[in-house]
Amino acid sequence: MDSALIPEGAKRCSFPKFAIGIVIVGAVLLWGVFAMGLIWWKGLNQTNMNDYYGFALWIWADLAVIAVGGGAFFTGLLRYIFNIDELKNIINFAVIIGFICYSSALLILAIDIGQPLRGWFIFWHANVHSMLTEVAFCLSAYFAVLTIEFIPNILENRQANKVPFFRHLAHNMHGIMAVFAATGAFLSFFHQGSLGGVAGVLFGRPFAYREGLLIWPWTFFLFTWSAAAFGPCFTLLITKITETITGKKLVKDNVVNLLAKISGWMITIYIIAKIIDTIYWATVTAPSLGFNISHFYTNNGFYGYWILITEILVCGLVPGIILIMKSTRENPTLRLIAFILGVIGICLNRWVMVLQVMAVPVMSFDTWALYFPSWQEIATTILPVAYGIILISVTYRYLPVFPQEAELNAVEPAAETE
Amino acid sequence: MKQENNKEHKFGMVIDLDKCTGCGSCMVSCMSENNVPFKEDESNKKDSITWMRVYKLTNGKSFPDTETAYLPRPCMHCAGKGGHGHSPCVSVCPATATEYGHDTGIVSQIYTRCFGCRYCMGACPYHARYFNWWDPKWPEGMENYLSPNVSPRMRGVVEKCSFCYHRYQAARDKAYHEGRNDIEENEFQTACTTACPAGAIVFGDLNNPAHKVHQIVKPDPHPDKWNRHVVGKSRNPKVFRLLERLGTNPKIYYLSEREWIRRKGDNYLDGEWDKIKNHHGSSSHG
Amino acid sequence: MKVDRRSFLGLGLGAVAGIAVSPVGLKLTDDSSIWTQNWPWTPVPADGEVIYESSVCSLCPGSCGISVRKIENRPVKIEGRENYPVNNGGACLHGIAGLQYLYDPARVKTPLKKNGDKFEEISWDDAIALVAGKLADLRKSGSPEKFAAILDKEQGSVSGLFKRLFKTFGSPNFYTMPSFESYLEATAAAIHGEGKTIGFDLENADFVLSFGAGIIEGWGSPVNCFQANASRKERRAKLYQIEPNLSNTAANADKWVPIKPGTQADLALGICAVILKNNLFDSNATMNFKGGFNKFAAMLQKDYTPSKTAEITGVKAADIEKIAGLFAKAKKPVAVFGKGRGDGAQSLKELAAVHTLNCLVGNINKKGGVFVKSKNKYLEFPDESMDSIADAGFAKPKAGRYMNQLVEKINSSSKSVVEALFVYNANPCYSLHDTKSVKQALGKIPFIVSFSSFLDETAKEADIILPSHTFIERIEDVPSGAGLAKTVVGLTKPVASPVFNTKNPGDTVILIAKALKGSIAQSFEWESYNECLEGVTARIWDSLSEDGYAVISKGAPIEPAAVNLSFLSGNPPTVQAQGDFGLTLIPIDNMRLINAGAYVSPFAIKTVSDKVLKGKNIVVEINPLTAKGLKNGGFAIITTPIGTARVVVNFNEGLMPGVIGMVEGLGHTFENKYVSNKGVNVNDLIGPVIESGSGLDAAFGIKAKISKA
Amino acid sequence: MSEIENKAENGSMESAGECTAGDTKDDKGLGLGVIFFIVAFVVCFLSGTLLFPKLLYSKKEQPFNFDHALHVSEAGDCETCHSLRDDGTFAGIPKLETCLDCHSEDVLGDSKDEAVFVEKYVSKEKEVPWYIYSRQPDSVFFSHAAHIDGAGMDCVTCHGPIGKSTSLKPYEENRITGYSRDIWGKNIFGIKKHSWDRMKMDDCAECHKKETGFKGYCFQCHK
Repeated sequence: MDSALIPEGAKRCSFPKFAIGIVIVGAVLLWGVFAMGLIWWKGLNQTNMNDYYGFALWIWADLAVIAVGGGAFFTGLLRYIFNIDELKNIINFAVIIGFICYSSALLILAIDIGQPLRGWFIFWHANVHSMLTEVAFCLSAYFAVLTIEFIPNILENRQANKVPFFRHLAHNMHGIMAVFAATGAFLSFFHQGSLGGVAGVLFGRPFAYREGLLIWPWTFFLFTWSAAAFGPCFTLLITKITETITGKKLVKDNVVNLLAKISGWMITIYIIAKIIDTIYWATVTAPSLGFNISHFYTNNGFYGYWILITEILVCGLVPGIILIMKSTRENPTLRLIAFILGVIGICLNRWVMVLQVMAVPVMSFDTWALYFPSWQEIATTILPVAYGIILISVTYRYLPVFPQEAELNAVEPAAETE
Repeated sequence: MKQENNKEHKFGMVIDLDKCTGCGSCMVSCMSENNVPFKEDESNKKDSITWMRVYKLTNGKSFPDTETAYLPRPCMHCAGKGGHGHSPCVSVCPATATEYGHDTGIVSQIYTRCFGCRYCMGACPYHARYFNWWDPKWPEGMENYLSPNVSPRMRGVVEKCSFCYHRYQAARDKAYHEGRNDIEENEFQTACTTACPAGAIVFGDLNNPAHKVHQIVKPDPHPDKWNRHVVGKSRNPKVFRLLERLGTNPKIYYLSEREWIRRKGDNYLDGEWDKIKNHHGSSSHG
Repeated sequence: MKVDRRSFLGLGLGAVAGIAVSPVGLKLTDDSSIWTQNWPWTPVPADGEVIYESSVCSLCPGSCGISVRKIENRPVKIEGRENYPVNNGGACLHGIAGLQYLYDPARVKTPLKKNGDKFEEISWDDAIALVAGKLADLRKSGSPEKFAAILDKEQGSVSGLFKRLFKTFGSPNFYTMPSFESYLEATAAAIHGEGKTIGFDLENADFVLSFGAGIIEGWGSPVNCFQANASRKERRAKLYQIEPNLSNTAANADKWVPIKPGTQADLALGICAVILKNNLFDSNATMNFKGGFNKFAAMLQKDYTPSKTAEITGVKAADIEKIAGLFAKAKKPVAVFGKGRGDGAQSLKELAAVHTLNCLVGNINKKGGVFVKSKNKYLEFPDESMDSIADAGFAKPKAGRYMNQLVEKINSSSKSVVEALFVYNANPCYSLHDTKSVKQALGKIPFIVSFSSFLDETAKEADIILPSHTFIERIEDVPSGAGLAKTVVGLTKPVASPVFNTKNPGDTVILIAKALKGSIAQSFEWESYNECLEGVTARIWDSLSEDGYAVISKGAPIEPAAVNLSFLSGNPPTVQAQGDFGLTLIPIDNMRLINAGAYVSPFAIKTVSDKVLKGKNIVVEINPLTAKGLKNGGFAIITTPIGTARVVVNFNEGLMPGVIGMVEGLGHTFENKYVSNKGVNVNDLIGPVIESGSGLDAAFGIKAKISKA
Repeated sequence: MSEIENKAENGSMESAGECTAGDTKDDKGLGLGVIFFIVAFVVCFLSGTLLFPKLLYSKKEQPFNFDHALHVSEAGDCETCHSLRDDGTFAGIPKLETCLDCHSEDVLGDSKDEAVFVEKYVSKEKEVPWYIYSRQPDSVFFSHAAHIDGAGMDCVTCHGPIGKSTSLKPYEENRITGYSRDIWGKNIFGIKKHSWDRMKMDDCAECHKKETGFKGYCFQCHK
């Protein structure tokens, strides 16, 4: 039915099967869209946020998708600037995932603000001291870069590619992709960092506050580094999931292992820095403000030391080590576990840096504030997931996303291919 | 054409917690003065807009040694680290919807500029900032009591105590009209100050030694020697600020004879309080 | 030339580029954001000239001077009036929120007549004619005494008009709700003789011994008390607070003396005993005591030794002796009574026992002590004209001495006791103990007329509602009282024109009287209430109309006050709580709530802590030691001999073990989503206990049990 | 993918030119495309510039005409009618009471506008519901006292030579925002020639910057 659009030499499931899948996920998407409409129409009273939780699930989702979307800029950096050529086999997919993550982040932001029609004030009336301003500028600019990086891949669609103009455009864009990759890496450095800065500059919130370098708190660098470190984990995890669902090998193990190895080293270095940061914060910064570390992890029904241990050791150190060591890295199961742990770890870190910050009482007579999102918040947070699944399905089906696909799946003569 | 009416003020407040009765007059006076809306259920204090909120403190001891006190909490109008105007909230607002007025020391909030990102709320450790989760609605006819001096807020923006800035505007209008260069102490008083039946709130210019608030607080012009971020610390040993150690430099001071209350003002590690309680007032000369 | 894809592309691109270069995008982006800044459904208050008008608040007996800020003719803010002799610029939250009453859409907007279960609107003329017709019939039937009235107070010209109506009609059945002023008068009557009242000179006292008086809980004239209390710090005056719970007053006091509920009278007598035993009393003062001083002293030495008192009250004997010493040796000591706000149930034994302390240390009519004053008589009504029916009816005995006895009489009698009832400024169906029996009694009255501005619990029981102006809309004289040392009469002024079709209650009474014709109408020959007010306050009218108030007395009265201890010397029994459950439920007064007269405003209820009201649930306080099996913040069921209620429990170390504290002023049941149907009315759970000798309802609480819900 | 990369080897710079040049059949199409482009551009640009304002603003006539020039010549200045109150607040458009200082039920002049005024408002004691060209939104606090008394400014600087006008122009209200058109300015691009052509916040800030060296704090002019 849609065979004319499917990349040459690639085997795809039948269109009805594809359509059914899309409809199911589309229903979830519509549920999210409905919740989104409700929120825009009735306002943020549809959420369970309150004056203690001005930042909640959505900001976490934002930070998390941007962190895991960090695979795009980092892979791009490695591919185009450091010229690690093997990575061309996964760069397309990394860009798509990045595109999904960043467009989702922008969408969530548009839902999250109380006055969406005034959202542009952040650009027009920008306060240069605010980390959020930095985030907004870099995020938007980088999203534009991602779009540009995504375009050539779209133009490689079999039908689009028949148009000479598109063919040449795609070609030329490939030629200058290094420039965009460099721009993307530069922008990402700042917005990933400034997202870390969002929490780190809060000197009224000793749980979040960090000292730092010039105007940038240490969380600035930790966030950038962690996005670069864990982003590839997410890219590889999604690749693995795609492979499982399609039942095909799409990227060669040497590529996966290479990226995993880089990721492993990045994670390990990050986690060492994170441990140093945590120790310094717990023993110097927080006590200087009158807080024992126990203040942040006791006397409440949820946030205990377990979260610190889970984030740093179980979901940080462990995947780092697995991915560094050749034997464990090359074991597909352990490698997958490391990816999963890594993604959980980075999401947990973002959770802690948003929600736990809000939960901890600062005034001595204040109390812990716990929060559970409303269904509208959950639906709008799942919305990007559904959107991501649909976009990946469509791009995978119609675009030559994985250059090694044909090679890895030597096609038996089939009716579909001429 | 240029007018020299901009002598730098630093408006602030000292609240005597020994006099405060927790009666709530300040809260209602504030709500009534500033067109603060109300809704059917206001018992969830985490979404109840109270620019002035009165906290109940307890010394944590058991019967019959337990003691309680009340602590009114308006916006602290923080001057930020070193008193340079980078309040926790002001420095994070992405759209310059809140600003530190160096002429008054008042932290403004411009509702029409705010687009509701709520970053400032996360930045404020005092929970002095409130979000309009709902459209403000008054029962039919009740909008008749709204004051034209304070603009009612729309859904989706943050609001907070403004130190009744409109009263300053009105006082200045009058001064201009009468050809005066500046306003008198009693011409600009906040709604909570004038309402307090116990006279527990004293408001005025911390920069003006003739003002009562200055005389009670005796702010130290030098940075604190233990923490260079802290400026304007009180030289009165019975006076403290909330979370002074964070370097937010609030302009709300509290006064109490009771040590346990003063200790509640900040966080201390074990043993710290006993070391500093007697040197609580700034050690600087003066 | 053929129109192809590229032509359309050109068309599209051209259109996009054209629009992009035109101002449309920029302007619409800007305008759409400006639209959000000026949403048509967000009100824009009209601007105009600012005018201040002074008046007096009459929401509570405090009688504070207020200054109302108006924009043109529209009141926008109520503040305390500077230099007003009662409150000097201060104001309480209820007064400040006064405009919420004025504009409340839940007000009674026009006269109403009950038809079945529903109210119908009727005209003022019809309503007055209907009321007058019913009353005329009752009078014709020969039992004018079956016409009763319940008001909030006796003082003031509006009450005067009601009283005058009842007298000329021929009914002695004029009742007022229990109020602090009524207790002051009862106390003065018991010790000093009839016709007197009491004021406490708190702002000059240097040692205040308070037997549960909520000095900063709304007791007396609240703002005046706040100021007197705050000035303690500069004056170095001391406050000792004796009560079972750590109220705000206790927390603010120099010392909190926890005491078993309902034993304040015993402690006061115990302290008297120590003072007498140790010869700490003022012998000049006691010389003229009547009613058996020696008998009284002997009784005390027998029944109220420190150890016996300690056993009864739970206060240590050593503390009793120490307090007695501090009190007696202070330069200007004063002992104050009236638990909570002083307007709830009180025992005369307790009031008299505490006041005896004042008499013993000789602070009567001295600066910083207690002022025993003549009842405020600034009003001069012309003589009534009484016909024979009036004379005969008015001479008949009252159905009961106090409200609670009237209720009991109606409920217990098989014959009709009251045929017609007027209710003004009172809400007995909410604020009397055992509201169920009050409603039952009202249910037996065939014709009830309410003068309420709001459809409160009692107004809902009425057959006719003749709605009154709120205090913002009407003129009225407002005498101070409620234990204030000085006596001030203030003038409430119509600051705003009436929002709804309501009347000044004074005018309504005059209209009814005129419609009743004959000698009654002859007694009401004023054109309007305004004219009446000016006439009856002629002596002080100039001052009232010019300054807005008249100071009748200030400073200590010169005339000496006789002291008679006969009420106490026989040691009347102390009132016990009803029932035999293990715990005692006591009402707690909270400044942010209102328990009598008006109901709380939306602003005021917004200030109420979530440790008092959570959602629709009332939160009760209990010491964790007593709260076995309960969860802090969890639900529980309270059972008393007269009712049960589902509550949320809050562990509070500030409550004596064995005691449950429940706030007064919640649990209204009328239509107003902002303030009603929240929590439980504590009066649904506590029944009246009549004190022998005084006839007062003296239930300080009730025995109760509490279990997990 | 590989196909493209192969081509890249052959030099990519020419390929685009080659493509269009070789495709002669499309030349005319392109020409037509250009014409379509230009036409669409012009139509859209013009309607965005000329038609759009007509749709955006609604026109409202004042209750009756008012001759400022005449009144200024009678009263002498602006302040007689547009005065500051004793508390320094600005009274704005005068109330009927102020008009009645001079006017009465007897018509003074011979204009039919005054007849309307007397008949519809004076005799009925009704305020005239003027539309106010310079009305700022509720969020604005503008201190006339600071500008007139404090800085000694004249009315013309912000309000223009309205005192010389003999008739009132129609009031144009922005259908979206409810603002008067005079706030954004008559020019739809927001271009102004005189200081009184526009009354947006930026115009306030511009003058403040020029006169005081600082654009001002938010709270100076917001409430």
